[in-house]
Amino acid sequence: MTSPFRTSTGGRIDRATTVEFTFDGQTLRGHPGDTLASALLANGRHQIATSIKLGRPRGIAAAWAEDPGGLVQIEEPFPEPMLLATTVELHEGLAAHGLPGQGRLADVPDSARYDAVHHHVDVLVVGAGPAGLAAALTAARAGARVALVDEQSEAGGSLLSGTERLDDAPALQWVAAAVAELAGLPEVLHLQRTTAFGSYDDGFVLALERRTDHLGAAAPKHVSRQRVWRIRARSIVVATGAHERPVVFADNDRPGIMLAGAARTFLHRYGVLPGREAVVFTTNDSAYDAALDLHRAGVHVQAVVDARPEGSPRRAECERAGIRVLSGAVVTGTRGAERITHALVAPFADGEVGAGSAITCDLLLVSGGWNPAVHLFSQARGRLRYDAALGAFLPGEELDGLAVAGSAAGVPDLAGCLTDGQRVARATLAGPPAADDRLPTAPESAVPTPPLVLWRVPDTSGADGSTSFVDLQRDATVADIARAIGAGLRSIEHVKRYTTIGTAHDQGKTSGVLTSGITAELLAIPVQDTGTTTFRPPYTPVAFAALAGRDRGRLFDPERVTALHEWHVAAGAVFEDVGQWKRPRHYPRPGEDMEAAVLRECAAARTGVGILDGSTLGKIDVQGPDAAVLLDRLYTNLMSSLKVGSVRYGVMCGVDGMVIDDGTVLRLAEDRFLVLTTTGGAAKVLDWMEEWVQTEWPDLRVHCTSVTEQWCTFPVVGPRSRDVVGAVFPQVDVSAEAFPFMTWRDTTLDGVPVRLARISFSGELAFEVYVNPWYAVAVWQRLLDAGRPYGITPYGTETMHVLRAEKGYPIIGQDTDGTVTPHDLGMAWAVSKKKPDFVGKRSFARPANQDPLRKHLVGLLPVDRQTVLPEGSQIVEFRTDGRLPPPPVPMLGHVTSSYRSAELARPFALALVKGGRERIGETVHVPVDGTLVPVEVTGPVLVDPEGARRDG
Amino acid sequence: MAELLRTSPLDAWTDALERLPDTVRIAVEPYVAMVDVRLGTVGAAASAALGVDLPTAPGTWVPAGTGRAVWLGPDEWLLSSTTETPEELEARVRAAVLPLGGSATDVSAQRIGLRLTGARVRDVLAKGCSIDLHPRVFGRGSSAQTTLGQAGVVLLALFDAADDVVVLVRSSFAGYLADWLLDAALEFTTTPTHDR
Amino acid sequence: MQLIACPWCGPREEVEFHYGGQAHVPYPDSPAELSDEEWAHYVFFRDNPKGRFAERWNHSAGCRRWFNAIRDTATYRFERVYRLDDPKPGVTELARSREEGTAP
Amino acid sequence: MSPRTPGADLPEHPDRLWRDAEPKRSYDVVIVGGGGHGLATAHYLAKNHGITNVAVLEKGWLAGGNMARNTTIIRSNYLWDESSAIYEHALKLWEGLEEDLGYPILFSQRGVLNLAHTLQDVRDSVRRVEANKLNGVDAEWLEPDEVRKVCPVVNTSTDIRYPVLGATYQPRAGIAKHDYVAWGFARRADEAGVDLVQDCEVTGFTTDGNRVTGVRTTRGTIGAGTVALCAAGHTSVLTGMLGIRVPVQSHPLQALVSELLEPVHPTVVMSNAVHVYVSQAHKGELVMGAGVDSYNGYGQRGAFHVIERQMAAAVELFPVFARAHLLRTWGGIVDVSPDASPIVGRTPYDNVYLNCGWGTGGFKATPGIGSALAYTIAHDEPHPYVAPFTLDRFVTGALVDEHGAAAVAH
Repeated sequence: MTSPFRTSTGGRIDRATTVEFTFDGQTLRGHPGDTLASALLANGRHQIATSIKLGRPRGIAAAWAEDPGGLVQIEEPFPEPMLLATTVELHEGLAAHGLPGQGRLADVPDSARYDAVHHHVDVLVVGAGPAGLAAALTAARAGARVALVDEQSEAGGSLLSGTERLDDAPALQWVAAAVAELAGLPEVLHLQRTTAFGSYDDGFVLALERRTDHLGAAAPKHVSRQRVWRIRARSIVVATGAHERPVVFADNDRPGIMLAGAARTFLHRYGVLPGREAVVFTTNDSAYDAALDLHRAGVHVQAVVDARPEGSPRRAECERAGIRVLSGAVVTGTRGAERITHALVAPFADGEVGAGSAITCDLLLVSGGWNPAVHLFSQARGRLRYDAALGAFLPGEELDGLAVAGSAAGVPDLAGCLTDGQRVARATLAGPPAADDRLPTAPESAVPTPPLVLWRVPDTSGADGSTSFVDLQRDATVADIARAIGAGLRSIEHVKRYTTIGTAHDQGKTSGVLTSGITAELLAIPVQDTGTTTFRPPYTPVAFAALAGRDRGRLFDPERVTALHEWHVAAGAVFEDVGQWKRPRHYPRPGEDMEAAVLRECAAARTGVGILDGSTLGKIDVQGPDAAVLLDRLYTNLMSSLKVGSVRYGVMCGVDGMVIDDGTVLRLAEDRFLVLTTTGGAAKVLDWMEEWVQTEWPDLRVHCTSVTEQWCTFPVVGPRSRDVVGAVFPQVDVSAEAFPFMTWRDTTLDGVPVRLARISFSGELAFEVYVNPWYAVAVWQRLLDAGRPYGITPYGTETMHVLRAEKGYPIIGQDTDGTVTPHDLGMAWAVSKKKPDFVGKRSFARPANQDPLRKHLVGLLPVDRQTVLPEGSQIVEFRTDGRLPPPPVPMLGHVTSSYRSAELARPFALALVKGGRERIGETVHVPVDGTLVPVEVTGPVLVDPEGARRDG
Repeated sequence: MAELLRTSPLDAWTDALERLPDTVRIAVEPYVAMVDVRLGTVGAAASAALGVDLPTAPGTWVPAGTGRAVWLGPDEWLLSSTTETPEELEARVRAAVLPLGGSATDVSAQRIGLRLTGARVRDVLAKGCSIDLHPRVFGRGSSAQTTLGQAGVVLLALFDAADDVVVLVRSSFAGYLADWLLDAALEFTTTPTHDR
Repeated sequence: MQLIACPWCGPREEVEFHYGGQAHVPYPDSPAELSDEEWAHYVFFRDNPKGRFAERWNHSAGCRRWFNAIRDTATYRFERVYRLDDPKPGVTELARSREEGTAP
Repeated sequence: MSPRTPGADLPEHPDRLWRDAEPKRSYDVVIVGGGGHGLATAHYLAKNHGITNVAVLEKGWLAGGNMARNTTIIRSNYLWDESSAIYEHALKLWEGLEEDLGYPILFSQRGVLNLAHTLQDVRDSVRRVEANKLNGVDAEWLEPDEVRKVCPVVNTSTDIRYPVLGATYQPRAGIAKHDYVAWGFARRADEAGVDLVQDCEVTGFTTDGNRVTGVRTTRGTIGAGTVALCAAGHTSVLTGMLGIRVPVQSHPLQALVSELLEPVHPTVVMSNAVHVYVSQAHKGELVMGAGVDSYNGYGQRGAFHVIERQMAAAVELFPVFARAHLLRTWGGIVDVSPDASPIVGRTPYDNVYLNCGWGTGGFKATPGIGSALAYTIAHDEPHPYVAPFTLDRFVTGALVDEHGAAAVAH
C-alpha cells in the first residue's frame, strides 16, 4: 500500500525502508525520517482527535512543538501521555492514538534509564538553523569550547523546510559541510534531538536530549533514554528561530487548517502533500513561498488571500504560475466536518469585512506573521519590547552573557540570519575570529512589503467570536476574551486565568501573543501595555523521570553504613533509617518478632553482656589551647574543669535555649577533646562549632575536625562486660578502682591502638571500645569470641532505646522536639551556674521559661501493667467517669518513648507533661484506641535509680 | 605489623569493579595514613617542620614525601603518607605544627580513595560533578572538594589528560559512591555488568 | 542554579553552599544585661530587605569556610563576596536594588 | 456536539467580577495587599461587620501573588492547639464558602495523607493525630496497607530507600481552585462597595504620633482610619516604611504542574522526609510543590535543582508518574517566621494591624484569617483565634512552634 499523499521524490526520509505503525488501531506505513504527524498526513489523515471541551475535530496545524492540534497518547513501546504527533519520530512498532483531553499514565513502572551530565563551554548555541550554525562555526573556528544543541533530528532549522540556496548550491549542502566541520573540532559538542528547555542565572541552560526514543524497541537498555544536559556557558547564543502565528477567524480550528510554513516543512522535509486543493491566507510575504512550492508539487492552489490592500510584490510570480491572488481580502470562516471543505473569503478594508464567497479546498494555510522564539531570553529575565511593525515581541535589552540571533531576534532573511549569527558569536570571543571564518553567500532577497498586523478577522458568522479559536488546546475563543474583559478584567494575567488560554500543553506558543493583541484591541490600549504573560520553564514538557535522572531506587539517597554493615546483614539484622544511616534495630532469631528479640537483647544487657555497633555516633576532634573555652561556651555545663583521662556528659542548646544535641566529651589532653554527638546531630554540631569559631570567635585558638568515620565505637554493656573487655585487652586493669566510671584509657590490640571508655547509656557496667574501622570487623569478632562464655548478645537501636529509657535518659529529637530546655528534661544539674554565659543561657530567663506549667520529662506507668502506650499518645487529666468530654479536650502532654520492659516486667513510657514533676504520683489518662488508659506519673528513672549497677 | 585483619568497606564491590572496561577502570586505593592539618600561616617555618611546602593555592595538591598534601581550605590540608602508620603520622605532624599554633588529627579511616583511569573517566564524573574537569581547567595537580552524585568528595587530578583521577570519599558513603560509579559507567560497558 | 564565588575555591554551584542569613549581627557582649526585648531581637529578628542584603554564606560542600556576600534579593544577583574580617558595607552600597522588582 | 472530556474543563466564571476601582481620597479601612487574605478580610468586614468604606490596595493584579501560585492544599491537622484552632475555623468556613460566595470554588474534600518514612515520623504523626482528635479535628493514623487503599499509586513496598511506614489522614482536607476563591471574595467585596484598587503600590505612610493617617501610593495618598497589612512576602517592605521590625524572612517557594492526565491520584499526599506534596487537580493535572528555597528572595522564582530533587522524590513515591511531563514551573514568595506560625495583631501603631508570617500555610487559612482579622479590625481587639499569634511572643518566648512536629507545613 502506498501512502496517497506522499510525493514521488524529495524529502529527508528513507524511502527505501518502510516502517509500520498503528494509529487509533489502524495499521499504517511510513518511513524512517518521518514524524508521526508527517506519516499520518502522508496517509491522508489530518484529524488527530476531538477537542477537550467542545468535542470539535482537531488536526495537525503545525510541524513542530508549536502545534496546538496534534496531541497523541503513545501506547507502544511504552505508554507516555500527551506528546505532539509532530515531534514523535516514527519507528517500527510505534502505537499511538489521538488524545482529546487527558493523557494516560502507564500502570507499570518505567524501566527506562535517565541521566544527567554537566558540561562546560565558552559558547552555547541553541538552534542549528542558519544563525545557530553560523554562530557555532565562528566560535568553534576561533578555538572556543562550543556546544550546539538543536531540538530536531537533524541540523538545518528552517533550511530543512525550504529550497534555499547558499554558495549557489542547495543550502543543505552547506549545512552538511558545517556539521562535518564542527564534528572535526575537538572542543565542540553537537547534539541534535536536544531541546534547551530552561535558561537560568550565570549562563546555566538545561537541555533534554532524546537519545533512544527514535529507536523504538531497538533502544539499548543500558543507555539512558533521555538525558538532561546541565550546560554552563560563559556566553549563550539563542538562535531558536520563530514560530509562525495564525490569524483568528470563525471556525479556524478544522483539520486541514495549517500554518503556511508547516506545509512547506511537510512538503520539503517529509515529502508529504498536506492536501490537494489549497487556499493560502496571509498577512505577509512569507506564505507566498508555501503557495508556490505547493503549486510546483502539484497541489491546486485555489487562491492566495492577502489581507493587505496593496498585496505583495510576489503577486506577479503567483499569477505567472496561474495562482489567483486576492489582495485586501481575508478568510472569514470555513466549512467542513472532519476536514475543511471550504474557505469563506471576503474583501477586507479598514477593518471592515465585505460580502464573501466560498472557495472549495481541503487545505487552508494561514500566516499571520512570525513570533520570535524568545522563551529562553525571557526566562533569563530579559525584557521584551513590542514591535508594532512586525506585530511581535522582540528582545528588548542586552543581557550579560546571553544574546539572541537570527529570526529569534526578528531578522527576516537568510543572509541576515547568517550574518547575525556570526556577529553575535564574534562578540563572545576573547580573541580575534579565525582567518577562515567565512559565511556562505546567500542570494539577495526581495524587498518585502510590510506585513499587516492582524490578530483576528471580525466574526461575520453570527457566532460572536465563539468559534474563533485563540487557544485550540483549551477551546478558548475570542468570545471568551471578550467575556473576561466584560467581567471587568484588565490584566493579561487575569484574562489568561479567566479563559485558561496558554495553560495547556503548548503553554501558549501560538496563542499567547494573539491573546495580548486581541485583549489590547478590545481594551483599546497599545499591545505594549498589555504585555505578555510570563515565559516560564520548561520551553517544552519534560518527563518527570528525566528530571529525576539517576537519583532513583538505590541511588535516590545515599545509604551510609558502618564498617560492620556486612556483618549485621549476615547476622539477620532488621535495619532502621536514622538520617542517612542504616542501623540495626534488632537481630531477630528464627521465629522471633521484634518484641521477643528486644526482650531477649535487653535481658542479656541487664543480666549478662550485650554489644552494640555505636559507630554512627558523631565524633569531633577539638584541638587547640582554647579548646576548653570553646566547649564552655557551647555546652550548658562546664567542660574546662574536666580532667585529662575523664569523660563528661554535656548538653548543647541553641541561642533560643532549646536543647539541640547531647553527648559525652572525652578530654584527651589539656588542649584536646573528643566530642561525641548524636547520630543525627553529627554534621549539625560540627557546623555549629565551625560557625561560632569562624564567625564570632576567630580569636579562639581551636580547630574542630570530624572523626566520625575515623573511629568505630562498640559499647560492651552488662554485668559481664568487664570480663569480656578484660579478656580482650589483658594489659588494661579494668577493675572499678583502676578504671573508674566516666574515664577512658588507651591500649593496643595486636599493635593496633584502641581506646576504652567507661561510659554507660544503659545504667549497666559498660565499656565503649573505640578502634580504627580498618580493624573493626576483627575487633568486633574478638569481643564476640571473648563474650561467648557469657552469652554475649548483639543488640540494636531498639534495645538501646529501652535500656536508656529505663534509666530516664532522653533521646534528643525523640523525647525533645525543639521546644524543650535542659530544665524541662530535669537536667538543671547539667546547666552551669558558674559560667557567666554560654549559648542559650540568656533565653532561660525569658518569661515563658519561668512558666510552672512548662512540660517536664517524666515517667509513665500504665496502671494495668499491660498496655504499651503508643508513642505519640496524648495525655489528659484523669476522668473519673472514664470518658472523654467533647472536644476540645485540654492536653497535658504526650508520650515520647514507650516500651515493654524486661527488667520491670511491665510496660513503661517517658512523656513530656505540663508541670510534670509536680504531678509525680498522680494518675492521668491516655486515650488509646478510644479508651482511656490510666497511667501513673513517676520520675523518669525507673531502673536502678541509685546508680548501683554502673560499676558492676 | 598488626595481626588484626583489615577490611575495606568496598570488599563486596571487588568483582563488580574488576568487570569494568578499560575506558573506566576503578581501583580502590590501598589504605594510607592521612592527617588533617590546620595551620594559620604557612611559611618557611612550617615547611621546615613538616618537610613539605604545603600548597597555598586553593584547589591544588602536591606530592609530599611518599604521600600527598592536598589543599582543603585556607588553613587546612590533608597530608598522607604511605610509609608511616596513622599514629606515627599524626604524632610527627602534630609535633611539627603545634609550636606554630596548628593542629593535626588522624583521619586515615575517615575517607577511602578510588582511582579512576581511562578515556571515559571525565564522562563518568560529569554525570554528577558540577565543576569543570576539562584538562585545561583541571589538569595535573588540581584538586577540588565538591559533590559527586550526592556524596561529598575530594578529587585529585593525577595527570594532565583528566583521565586519571583519585576520588576521596567519606568511608560511610563509599558503598553508595561505588554503586553510583558503576551505574554511571554502565553505558560504556559492552555487556552490562551492573548488578554486584 | 546560580554560581556563587567562594572567596577561596572560586565559582561553584549554589547547592555547595549553606545560607546563613543576615551578616554583621554579632553575638551580644553581655547577654545577661540585655532586656528580654533586646535579646529577642538578637535571637529572632533579622532584616529582610528587598534589594541589596549583606548576608552570610558557608561553602559547606567545599572548603567549609564562612564568608559574606552582598546579594540582591530581588534579582538574586551577587554583587560581591567578601571575607568575614572585611569591613561592613556602607549604607549607600546596600541602599538600592540594582533592578527594581521583576514582573510577576 | 460531542461530549466533553470528563473533568477536563472548569466551571465558567461569571460575566461580572469587579469594578476596576479608582481610589477615593480616604477610607475607614485600607487593606494593603489584594491577595486572598486581603480580599477575604474585605469580604468579612462587609458581611459580618457592615464595614464597607474599605479599599484593598494591590500593587499588581488582584490575587496575583501567592494566591495565584500556591498548590491549594487545605487542611487543619496542625499539632498545636492554637494552630489547629484557626485552621479548623478556616476549614469550617471552606465547607460553606461556595454558598457564601455564590461562586464555584471547586472545594474538593478528597483528604490528605501525610506520609511517615521513619520511626520518628511515625511518633510525630501519632502525636499529631491524637492531638487533632482531642481538638475535634478529623484525623486518623493509617498503616501502609490502609494508605494503599486511600491512594493506590503510592509506592508502599518495603524495599524502597525510605519505605512508607504509615500516614496521617484527614478526610475533610482537600483542595480548591485558587483563582475562583480569590475572585469569589473579590466579587462579593466589590458588590458590597469595597474598592479594589489595582496597580496601586504603597510607597509610604503618613503618620501622626502613633497613628497612621494615610497611605502613600503610586496612585496618590489615600487617607485611612485603620490600616491592615496583608502583603505576605512583601510585609517587611511595608513594615520597613513604618519602622517596625517583624521577624519574618521572605523565601522563594516553587511549584509545578503536569499535563492533564486521566485520574490516578484521588487524594492529596504530602511527604516531609522525601520533600514532595502532590494532588491531581480538577482538570487532571498533577500539581506539586517543593520545599522552600534556602535563601531570602523576592524574585518569585527558585532554583531548578529543587525541582529536580522533587521530581526524584515524586517518581520514587509514585513510580507511575515517571512519564508524566513537567509543563510549567513557577515560584512565589513566602514570609516565614521563626516558629513557622503566623504573626497577627497589633503593632506599635494604634490603628495598624499586621497579618503575616503564614509561610506555606496562607492559602488554607484564607477564610479563617479573613474573618478573624475582620473581627479584630471591627472590634479593635484580637479575635481569640489570632490572639496567640502576637508579635510579643518572640520576646516572652511563648512560641507556637510548628517547626518541630508538623509533618509538612504546606
